[in-house]
Amino acid sequence: MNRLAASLGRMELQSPVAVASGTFGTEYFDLFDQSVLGLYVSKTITLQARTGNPPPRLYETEAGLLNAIGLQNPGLEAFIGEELPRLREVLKVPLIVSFSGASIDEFVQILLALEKEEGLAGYEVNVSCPNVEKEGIAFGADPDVVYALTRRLAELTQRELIVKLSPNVTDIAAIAQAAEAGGASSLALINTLYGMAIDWNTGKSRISRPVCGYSGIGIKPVALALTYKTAQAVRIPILAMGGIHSWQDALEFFYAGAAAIAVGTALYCDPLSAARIMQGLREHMEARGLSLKQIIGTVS
Amino acid sequence: MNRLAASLGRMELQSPVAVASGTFGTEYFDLFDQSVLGLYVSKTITLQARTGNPPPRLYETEAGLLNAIGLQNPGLEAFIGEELPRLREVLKVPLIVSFSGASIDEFVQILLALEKEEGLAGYEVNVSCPNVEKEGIAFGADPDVVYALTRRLAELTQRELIVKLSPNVTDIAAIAQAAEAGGASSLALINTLYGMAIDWNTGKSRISRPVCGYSGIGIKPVALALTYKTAQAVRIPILAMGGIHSWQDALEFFYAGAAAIAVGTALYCDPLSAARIMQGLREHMEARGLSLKQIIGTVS
Amino acid sequence: MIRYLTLPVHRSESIGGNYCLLAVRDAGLAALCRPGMFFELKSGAAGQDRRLFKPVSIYKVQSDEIAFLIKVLGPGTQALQVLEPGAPLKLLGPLGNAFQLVKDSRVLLVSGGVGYPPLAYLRDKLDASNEFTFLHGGNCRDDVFPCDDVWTVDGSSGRQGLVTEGAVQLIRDKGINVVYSCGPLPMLKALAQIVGPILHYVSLEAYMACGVGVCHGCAVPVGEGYQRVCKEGPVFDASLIRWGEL
Amino acid sequence: MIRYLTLPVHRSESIGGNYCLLAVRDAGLAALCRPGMFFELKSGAAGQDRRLFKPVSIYKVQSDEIAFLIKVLGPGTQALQVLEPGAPLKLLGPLGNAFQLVKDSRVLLVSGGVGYPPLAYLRDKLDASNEFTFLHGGNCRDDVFPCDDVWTVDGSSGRQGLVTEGAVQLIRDKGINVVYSCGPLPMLKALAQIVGPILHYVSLEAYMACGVGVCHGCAVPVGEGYQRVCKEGPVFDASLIRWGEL
Ligand SMILES: Cc1cc2nc3c(=O)[nH]c(=O)nc-3n(C[C@H](O)[C@H](O)[C@H](O)COP(=O)(O)OP(=O)(O)OC[C@H]3O[C@@H](n4cnc5c(N)ncnc54)[C@H](O)[C@@H]3O)c2cc1C
Ligand SMILES: Cc1cc2nc3c(=O)[nH]c(=O)nc-3n(C[C@H](O)[C@H](O)[C@H](O)COP(=O)(O)OP(=O)(O)OC[C@H]3O[C@@H](n4cnc5c(N)ncnc54)[C@H](O)[C@@H]3O)c2cc1C
Ligand SMILES: Cc1cc2nc3c(=O)[nH]c(=O)nc-3n(C[C@H](O)[C@H](O)[C@H](O)COP(=O)(O)O)c2cc1C
Ligand SMILES: Cc1cc2nc3c(=O)[nH]c(=O)nc-3n(C[C@H](O)[C@H](O)[C@H](O)COP(=O)(O)O)c2cc1C
Ligand code: FES
Ligand code: FES
Repeated sequence: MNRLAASLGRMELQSPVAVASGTFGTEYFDLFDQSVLGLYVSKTITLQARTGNPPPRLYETEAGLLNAIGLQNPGLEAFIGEELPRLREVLKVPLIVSFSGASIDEFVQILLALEKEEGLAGYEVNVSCPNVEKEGIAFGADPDVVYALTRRLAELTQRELIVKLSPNVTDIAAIAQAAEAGGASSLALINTLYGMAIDWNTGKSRISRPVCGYSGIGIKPVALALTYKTAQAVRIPILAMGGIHSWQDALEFFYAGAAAIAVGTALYCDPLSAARIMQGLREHMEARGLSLKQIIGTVS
Repeated sequence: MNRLAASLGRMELQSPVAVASGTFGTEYFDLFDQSVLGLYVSKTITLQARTGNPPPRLYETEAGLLNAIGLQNPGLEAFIGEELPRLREVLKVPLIVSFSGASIDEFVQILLALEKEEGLAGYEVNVSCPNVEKEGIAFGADPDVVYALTRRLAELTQRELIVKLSPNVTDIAAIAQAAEAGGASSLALINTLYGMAIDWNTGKSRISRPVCGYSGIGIKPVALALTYKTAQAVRIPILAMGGIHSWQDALEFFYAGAAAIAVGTALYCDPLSAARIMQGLREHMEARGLSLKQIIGTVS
Repeated sequence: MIRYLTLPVHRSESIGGNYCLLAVRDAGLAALCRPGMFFELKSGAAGQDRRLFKPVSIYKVQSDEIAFLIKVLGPGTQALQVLEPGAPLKLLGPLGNAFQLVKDSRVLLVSGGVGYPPLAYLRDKLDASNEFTFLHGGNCRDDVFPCDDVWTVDGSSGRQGLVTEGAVQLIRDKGINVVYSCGPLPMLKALAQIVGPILHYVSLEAYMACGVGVCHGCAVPVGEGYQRVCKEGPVFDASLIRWGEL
Repeated sequence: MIRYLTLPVHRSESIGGNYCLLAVRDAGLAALCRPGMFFELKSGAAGQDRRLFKPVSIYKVQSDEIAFLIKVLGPGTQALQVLEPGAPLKLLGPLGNAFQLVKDSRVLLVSGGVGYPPLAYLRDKLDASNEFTFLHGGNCRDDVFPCDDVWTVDGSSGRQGLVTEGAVQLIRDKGINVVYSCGPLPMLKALAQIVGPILHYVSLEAYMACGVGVCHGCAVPVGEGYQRVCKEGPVFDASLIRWGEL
């Protein structure tokens, strides 16, 4: 009996632990067995290649990580030509491809191209990156746009359609409902919060883009609050993330209403964190004689 | 020469260090001399007394503090009758009274009553408390409402009029601009972020209100980003706060554009933090031969 | 008068499974202590400077020595446990009200688990004109400390059962007219029922931030509205507590 | 093949003002090391588990011992500095490419400050068919380590001035045909100007998160677009670096 079986929209997962888009690569499978993951989410791709933001792109604060990668990626064509075949080859767990666009048409073009490809279980629609001008967050802040976008994409695929939401909005529940109404089969949240750090000695921004993305332990309470708010507002399942380092952290998110969780920044503090979390959850549920699904959303 | 002299709207301050509304009391003057403060901000008051939220109201996370006090306060009348005379008696630094209301009329009533009182330098209009249903954040998320409210209040007073903003919005700059257009003479930010924590062992929310307010080190990068964004968007000065524990933290906020800073949660980790920050800033500016005003907003 | 000091740990001992004893010496501070009061404590080690203080009752005051008995639960108490003699301990206090000290009474003291320290201190300071019995209960022998009558849930020390059973007997048999109590909430609730109309002072716990009455975080339902454990408490008249809301 | 291990610190020494040396022993790991490669290191102490690893070059490999020479700057390196022999050190690596090893060449090695360790390791492994000179510069005598010619800004050790002045002379006088360098950015930029068209391998630093090439955080402007210091680097052909953007 797999006490950790999870369902995310149209997918049945062997493990409720996934990886956060942009933070992971198959390089880590040298260190642990990929079967601990229920899902592999690719780095976000865009229609054209993006070189990303100038350095410095990273800074560790007292309680998390700032980044301004800027969606560096080789573009759709190179992804399909080079990266996807390699991932298909290596992966034994379902692949979700994350993508973003500067217009609804761009999103549609990418989805249509990926629909022709085998070996992927679905999509994560990134409308929430704080580190680029046109793609990403501009899309994710307006419920009407999210509805229109999701609706277009949902008509074009039978695969899992995850919409990834930004925490930097007044009412995440309204945006989640727009995605649900548009036909998203699940939601992912949260992308990074706005963050900034300055070298007090020189007055220089620590990152080339002053306002950038903030992840890691400092954002966990926020991610948990927004997971809870969203779970109260929609029926589709949530892939939750934001500062999850331990299996205890993961449990908090399940209680708040997450169907599955993803690990990002924690990997940079312990490359085995995803495996460790999976193992801890398994032992805990075993000891309690419960299945994970029994506790989802039962916070009191 | 006072290298740390600061201006906040209509006020000239001897020190750029203030205290965050709701986190401070004159009890602390047993431990340090009040002259380290440029400004004393009272706990938020409302028209009627509020008993506040049921316990538990507090929880310390890995990187900050969750609270759901719920604006417990004795109400306007008791404040004017008992608290204000005491504060007038004790305080040698300017007093700012923070208040909130459930309607524009309530805000107006409170301001009019306080206008009749001597011994206060101005007001902090709290439209950003996440821990109450009607007052607070419902007001602070809509630029039109913030404009209308500020406009009404600005017509009624010549005193300093600070509007305190919430970080839980899509576009803090737009709300800041609305307050500026309405006649606010300065801004305070940030109030607490949405946060939550769950006891993984029992599934119980750590706080009686599941979604509550998050302060402390974990919110510093967010507060800094929003200070920077706001400073880029308005001309009126900013009283910045959010996770400031050290004078180095404070310097980051000055570089980002803050005219003065406030200390909240840090007091609970070190009751002398405000004094320590003031002292550190003084020595640092002395060593560099600069005045604080020369570095405000000069982040590069 | 609240004081804020960093003092070297004078004594530091591990006790039983999960408790530790910390003591500091300061004559001025010791003179301010009363039974029922507490301190906000924090390790002075690096890495703790952005963490909260933790409220801990005064356990013993002997000449200039103030001792604390601490149950290690989470990060804050773990950081206290590892302090060796000489290491810096930060203290903010003494805080809170104190137990009302009665005279010529038949007194019952009831503590559970980590509620023991304030009652142990109170016992030492009770007027000799009183007659008193001190009951203490815990889950197992690890939670047991010196008193008149010990109860453990698992029977590993003293009598098996809940300490409240002992209280029922004593109240019935001894004509108790003052009760002092401190311990876990379920025990205090049960005890308040049992004690009924008898004068009953209870020391409550609450999660704290400031410890000095400014944040309103440690509110408990007392009388109308809420009162602060750190300021109006930690000792309350049990009859004023709205137990149903706790 | 990247490995992730927790090993006890074998040696731990304070060096000069602000450096420390840490060494671990593991024959398998040592066999994978090449000059120019680095490890992501982290203290295994409690309280560090939610902090990033820090990239540190391999300084010396002698039989099964791998040594690191670390300048203490901020929280990550402070946590490494306090590790005593026997304490746990977490290592992820070896990471990055390695220096191209030349033969029969007139080689110049130039390091500045904390750029010394990878060049010291490279020197030990340079083929005997090469003729080489190792220049090292620092701010003051605290930054000085064994080499052929030392420069300090304050003149407190070796020759006074910038190490790049020494490089100018040697390139002019000795017909150098390969340069290896590592150090602070201003030094590297100046050196790249001076070296001009001569073959020049430079080891760059960048703030890192993953260290294994997945996060794209350590990008530097090389060729068109950006390359990752942790994967395509840390050693780059200096002629491909867009120095103006650094
Ligand atoms: C007035 C007062 C006097 C106290 N006297 C003593 C004493 O003499 N000796 C002693 O060992 N402890 C005492 N306590 C309790 C002590 O403050 C807590 O155990 C401590 O704050 C736990 O902090 P932590 O960081 O170690 O654990 P946390 O991580 O904060 O908590 C660990 C677990 O304990 C629970 N917990 C945390 N704080 C409290 C609390 N205040 N009350 C009840 N449960 C809590 C949490 O919910 C969690 O499940 C007192 C508390 C108060 C309010
Ligand atoms: C491939 C590589 C090899 C390295 N090899 C060594 C080595 O052998 N010995 C050694 O002592 N150091 C080496 N470093 C540098 C070392 O990684 C940093 O000094 C360290 O990460 C600082 O971390 P911290 O937490 O102590 O300080 P932080 O708080 O991160 O930084 C303190 C100060 O140093 C600056 N800083 C931080 N990280 C870097 C960095 N990566 N490059 C430049 N400046 C930085 C910050 O801007 C800040 O001003 C190497 C770096 C790289 C990328
Ligand atoms: C270095 C880095 C790169 C990221 N890249 C992406 C990305 O390409 N697409 C995306 O949707 N989110 C990206 N994110 C956000 C993460 O997927 C995740 O939403 C966020 O980091 C919060 O989770 P965490 O705290 O566990 O890291 C990135 C985060 C980091 C730290
Ligand atoms: C216990 C507590 C009570 C607070 N009460 C109020 C309040 O009454 N009014 C208000 O405007 N902000 C209130 N705040 C928010 C603070 O003023 C401040 O905006 C926030 O805590 C961020 O600053 P910090 O991280 O330095 O604490 C409260 C915060 C805390 C922690
Ligand atoms: S802990 Fe702040 S009022 Fe009691
Ligand atoms: S540090 Fe992540 S790619 Fe280099």
